[in-house]
Amino acid sequence: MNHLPARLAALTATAAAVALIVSGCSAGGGSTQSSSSKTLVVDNTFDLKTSDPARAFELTGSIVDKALYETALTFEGSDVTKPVPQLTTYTMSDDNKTITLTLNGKHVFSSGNPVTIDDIVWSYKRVQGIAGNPSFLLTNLSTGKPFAIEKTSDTTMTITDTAANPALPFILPNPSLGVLDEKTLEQHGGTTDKTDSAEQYLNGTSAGSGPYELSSYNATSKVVFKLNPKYVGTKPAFGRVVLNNVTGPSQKTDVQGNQAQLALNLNSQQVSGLESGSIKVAKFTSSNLGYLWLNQNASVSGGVTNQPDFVKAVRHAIDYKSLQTIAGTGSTQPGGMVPSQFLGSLASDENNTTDSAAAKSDLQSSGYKGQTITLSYPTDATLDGVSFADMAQSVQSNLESAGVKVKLNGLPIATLLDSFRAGKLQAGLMYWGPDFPDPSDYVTFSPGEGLGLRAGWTKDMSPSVTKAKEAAIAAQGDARASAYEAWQKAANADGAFVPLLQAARYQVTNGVSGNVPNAIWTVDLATVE
Amino acid sequence: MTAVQLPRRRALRVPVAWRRPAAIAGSVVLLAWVLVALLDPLLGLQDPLQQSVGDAFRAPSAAHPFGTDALGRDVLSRTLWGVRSSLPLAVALVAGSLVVGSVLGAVAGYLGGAVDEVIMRIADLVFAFPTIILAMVVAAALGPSLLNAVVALLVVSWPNYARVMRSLVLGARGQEYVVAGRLLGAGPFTSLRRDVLPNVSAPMLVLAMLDFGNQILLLAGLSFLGLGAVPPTPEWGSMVADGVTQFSSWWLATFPGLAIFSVVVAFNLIGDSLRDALDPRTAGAVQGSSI
Amino acid sequence: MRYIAIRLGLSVVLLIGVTIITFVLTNLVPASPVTAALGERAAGDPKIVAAYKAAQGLDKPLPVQYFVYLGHLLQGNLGTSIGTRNPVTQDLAYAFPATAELAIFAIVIAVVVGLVLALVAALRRNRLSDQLIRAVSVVGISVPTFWLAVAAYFLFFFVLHWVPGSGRLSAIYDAPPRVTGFFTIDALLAGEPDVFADAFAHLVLPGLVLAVYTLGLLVRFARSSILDVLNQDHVRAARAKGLPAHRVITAYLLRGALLPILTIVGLAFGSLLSGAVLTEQVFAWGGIGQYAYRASTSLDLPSIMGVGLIVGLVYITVNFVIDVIYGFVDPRVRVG
Amino acid sequence: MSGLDIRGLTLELGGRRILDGVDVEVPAGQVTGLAGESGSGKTMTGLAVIGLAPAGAKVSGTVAYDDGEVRVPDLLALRPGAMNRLRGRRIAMVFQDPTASLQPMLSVGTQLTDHMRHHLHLSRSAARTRAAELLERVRVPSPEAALKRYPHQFSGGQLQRIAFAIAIACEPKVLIADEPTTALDVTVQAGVLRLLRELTDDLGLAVLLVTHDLGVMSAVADTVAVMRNGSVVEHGSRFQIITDPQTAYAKELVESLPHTPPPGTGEGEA
Repeated sequence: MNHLPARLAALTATAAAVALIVSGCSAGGGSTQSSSSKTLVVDNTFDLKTSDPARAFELTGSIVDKALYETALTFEGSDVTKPVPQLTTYTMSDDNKTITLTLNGKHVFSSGNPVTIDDIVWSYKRVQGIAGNPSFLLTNLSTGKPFAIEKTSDTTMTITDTAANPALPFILPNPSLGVLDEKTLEQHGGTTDKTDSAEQYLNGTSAGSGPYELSSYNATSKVVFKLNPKYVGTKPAFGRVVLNNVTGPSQKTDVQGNQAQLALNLNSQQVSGLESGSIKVAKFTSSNLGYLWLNQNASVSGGVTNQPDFVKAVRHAIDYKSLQTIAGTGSTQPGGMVPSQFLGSLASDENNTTDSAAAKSDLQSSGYKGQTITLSYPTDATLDGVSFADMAQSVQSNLESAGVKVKLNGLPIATLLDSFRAGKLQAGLMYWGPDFPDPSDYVTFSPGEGLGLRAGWTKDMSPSVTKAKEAAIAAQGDARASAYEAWQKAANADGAFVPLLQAARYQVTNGVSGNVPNAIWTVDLATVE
Repeated sequence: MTAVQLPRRRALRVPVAWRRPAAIAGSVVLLAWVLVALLDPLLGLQDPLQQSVGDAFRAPSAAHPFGTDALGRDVLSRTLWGVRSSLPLAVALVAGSLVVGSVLGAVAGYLGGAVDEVIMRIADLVFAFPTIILAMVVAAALGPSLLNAVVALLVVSWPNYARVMRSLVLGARGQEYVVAGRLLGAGPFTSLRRDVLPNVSAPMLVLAMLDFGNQILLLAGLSFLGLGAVPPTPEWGSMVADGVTQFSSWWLATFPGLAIFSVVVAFNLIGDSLRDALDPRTAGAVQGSSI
Repeated sequence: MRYIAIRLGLSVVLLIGVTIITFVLTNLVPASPVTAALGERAAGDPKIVAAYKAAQGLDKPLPVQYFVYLGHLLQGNLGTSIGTRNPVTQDLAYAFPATAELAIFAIVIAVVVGLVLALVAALRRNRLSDQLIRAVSVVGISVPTFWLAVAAYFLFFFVLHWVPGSGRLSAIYDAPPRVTGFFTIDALLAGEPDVFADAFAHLVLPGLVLAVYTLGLLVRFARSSILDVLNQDHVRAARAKGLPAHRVITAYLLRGALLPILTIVGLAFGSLLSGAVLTEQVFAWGGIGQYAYRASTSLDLPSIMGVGLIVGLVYITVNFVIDVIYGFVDPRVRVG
Repeated sequence: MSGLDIRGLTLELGGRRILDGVDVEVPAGQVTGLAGESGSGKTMTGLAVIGLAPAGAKVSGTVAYDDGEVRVPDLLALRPGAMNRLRGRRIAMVFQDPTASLQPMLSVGTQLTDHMRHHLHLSRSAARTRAAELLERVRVPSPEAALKRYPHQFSGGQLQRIAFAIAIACEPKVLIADEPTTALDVTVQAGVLRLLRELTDDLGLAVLLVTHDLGVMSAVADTVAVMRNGSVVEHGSRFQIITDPQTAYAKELVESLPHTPPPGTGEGEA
């Protein structure tokens, strides 16, 4: 072939180049800034499954439901140690078994219906009846018996547990116990038993008395809120809120470019050097607690992890400071399983200290003979942005320096949870997020209790821990704190769980304020201004 | 339709292929990686597993030419050790799919009939899935580990070999010498082994060579998704994944990514040259591979 | 007609095969999807677990579960996703157009640019431009898609700020009223140029990243099939007629090379979907790829089945369309 | 003189000299045969004349063209664009295998009209009318219907007639026919050759007939040039070459070439 096609070749090449340049150029002109000052954009990494409070029990779900629904009681700002009235005021009975709720002024649903005692009773019974994720909130955690919920007058109702339960007022602020508009929901398939079919409706239209209404909802990309005109509280500063599903790295650039005014999921690496001008970084310690478990079941433990001295060796071998370095400044090592913010938390414990000499001697006396232990961890979950893989590798390296052979076993959290819940994993890393800010949420980390059993820690083991646990549950009033401390000390001395880390969390804002970190619902969108 | 003319016992024209600059470049890169894999312990690198959390996320410097990762490990040494995960497993994977696919394809092509139908319909079924989605389900079912990722990819990669093998066998089956062999009393498998396989081995080898790059990419892709390599093993795909969440530390993803790229390019250059050296008509059959 | 009927029949068999494979595979998983879906506390409560199993039909034996699934399938019901709590059809109706928009953008870029490059390379065989284009093609098929996605995202978004971040649309915009599910097209239909510009800007980078592998693949094959045709007499005959070069190339040369190229485009579509899994993961695209990843790691059986079905359906449709185009382009097939 | 005058045509490809000073005159109204065995350079001569030598080929010498209206002292010196205006318009070519030289995916009508519309600026309908006339001229049955059909729907002989129709469509003065009957059944060869002779006489074409088949030569050629190793070793009248070859090579060739080669053995020629 000669000249002729060559010319055409040159021509087509030019055309291709032009096409590329055109597409390249148009790429630049995309993002424009919103002119509306009324819209608040919040970046969050979604774990959203539903916005139906009786079914939601994820972090994003709590943010959403907090904005849409009011609860009987609530917490003020970050302070989760003192329940305060919202829809109702409360009194506890002397035996701590019954809480009496009394309507607190006038609240109105977005439909215009007033909030009545019947709505609260119905909403609570619905949580119990449809047996969704949060239904345990209204159940006795030891016996599995649902609380008795009764309307006692047009303005009062009672919730009664079978045993003394001082945590009752701490449970009720949970956004999963948001109060729904019974009359509206009953028209859309809402019931208080398993036949309930209102979830679809709630994922399109909210039915609450909270500051916002649902404007649009997509569980994988974004949730948009608009003002609830019937809300009786202080009108929020922003008329429209967009909660956007964005990964960490993009959250950073979003805030920098003021594409988002609030970012909730940046980790320490990402926030370093970010603070400047209108960009503010609020740092606080997460109440999610990362822990290590060692299975006590003889047949799962490989004869290693159930040796008390081996457990001790592990506790001393771990370099807790390294973990904190990985997690970034602001992270802490909790003394026990109760997070540092809550009543009864331990500042530190002599059993959980880095001491390589002690680790070596404990290992020697445990009879460890070089067996490899398998350390499982979730690959697709983080402890507030800290990768479990990093933590696991750090722990592995610590243990290997102490002379323990460790094989890592990263699993998708679904697979991990399944085996963990069946008590089949020898050792591993997991975390616990608070269901309600009371130490009684944590007694599950005891022999024979739910979490204890996952680590093969059965009722007949560690009687000292069981005794301390029972004392803690039974304790009333001011005695509770020290009773829970004692329980954790016992568990640290002879237990299957090693509390490792509470990571630092960051809320990064650009030009807004009023975002108050909260351990239960992360942030109340209505207070941002 | 005329059958593809296959000269009897045609050897792969390897010397011809090796004279091409592309093949030389590819071989040099590949050889360098093989040497690195063999000599890793002697290169005076830092321990790829040695953590130093205080030195996390250090940018490239004289001490750490490729920087350090989240646990303060040396990215250079992890990248160079990473070849030990990728190369041997890719070889195992390609060899595995070559053997499984060839056997099934040969059986299907040679026996025909119901056996052919069943094997090829299963191949169709596997083809109907994008490789990585099926591999993802298999890997998730088996649990993450590099070996399971290899198994998962084996499940999805044999049909390509089976198809090509089947068409080559079909082409060769009609050749006079094969027919003559059958007439002289050679059983189906004897004839397959003696008369057919030697003639299809060259294109199959080229196919395997061209497939190497793909398989390395897929293997790394599964690791990237967290369904392959298990930490702390240095592996390129998972190293890139580490870099995804840490954009300010660009070196985390860049260097292992370049490593994958260099190996895949090397294999593709060699594979291309081999294919070009092969009879262009049979080479056509060899082209149909997909990620 | 009979041919079409047979093909359709085979497609149905193939689809059923797809459902069986996914069903068996996901049930081979050692973990059960039940606990995966339930929270920490809820999973410890046998009553909640039982209620959940009954609601999902997981209390029945496996074959029964499968036939129940098929029964629902016939009514267009793919079940409810364990992960998102939505009907799978609804999830797919959102995720599929997302991926389709991305994939179509990528394939159009890859085909147009790929054909032009292949043509230039073939016409200038063994010259510098040919060598360069072949090098580009080898690079295209050798670069790990996920790494390219990360690198491109880092460079063009994080450093240069040329493109907006991840996702399909900036937070300040609402998705345009849904007609096709393609944000760009829907925005145009709704007359929202801002939204269109934003959606398009989001599309460009992941689209180009996704196009790279397909582009490399296409250049490689198109070049060799154009070279094949170039050596055929009818191209020489056309040139002997003194036709202008563009006419020779479009009417004679490209038409002749079209069939093998079409086959490759069909193949490439499959690899595009694979690439989409990785690309979507990096760009948080919210399409089938990300959905499939979430579903397979969280053992979300109904979702995985849904993805399997839709992907199988796409595969069958693409092949069918290509067959039809074959018939359309090649008179020998059309009449025979 | 009217027709083609090829002087000292040389062609080098990849360092190999394929044509080494070819001298042939192709006068109007005559069929000039170019004979020789495979690799002797006959086909390349045809391609070089029409400007379609392979990429990278170095061509020298002169090819003078003259048809009374247009005179080109040297076709080889023309710029590509100018040459392209002559191709198909003044100089046409017919190839060996009609099933390969027609685009299988374009209708006969399209392939018969596109260059007419380009060179002669005919309208679509005018071109189609003329196309039908041309098909009638080359005796393809039911021309109107044939225009709508595709190459695979015709026999080889008919396709070659169509190829001739395409070649003469723009009333060229020179026709290069490269083994036009080799790929055809023996039974239809004679018809096609008759057509070639007829066209030569009726249209006053200067025909360069490239073939290795002396049977074909003896049927239609006026003069025959024998080629060997890239140059013409003997050029004389058909009668003289067949009955009384002067050079040893021509003699050898006449004796060795089969008069009627078996059909369908069209091996590619250089």
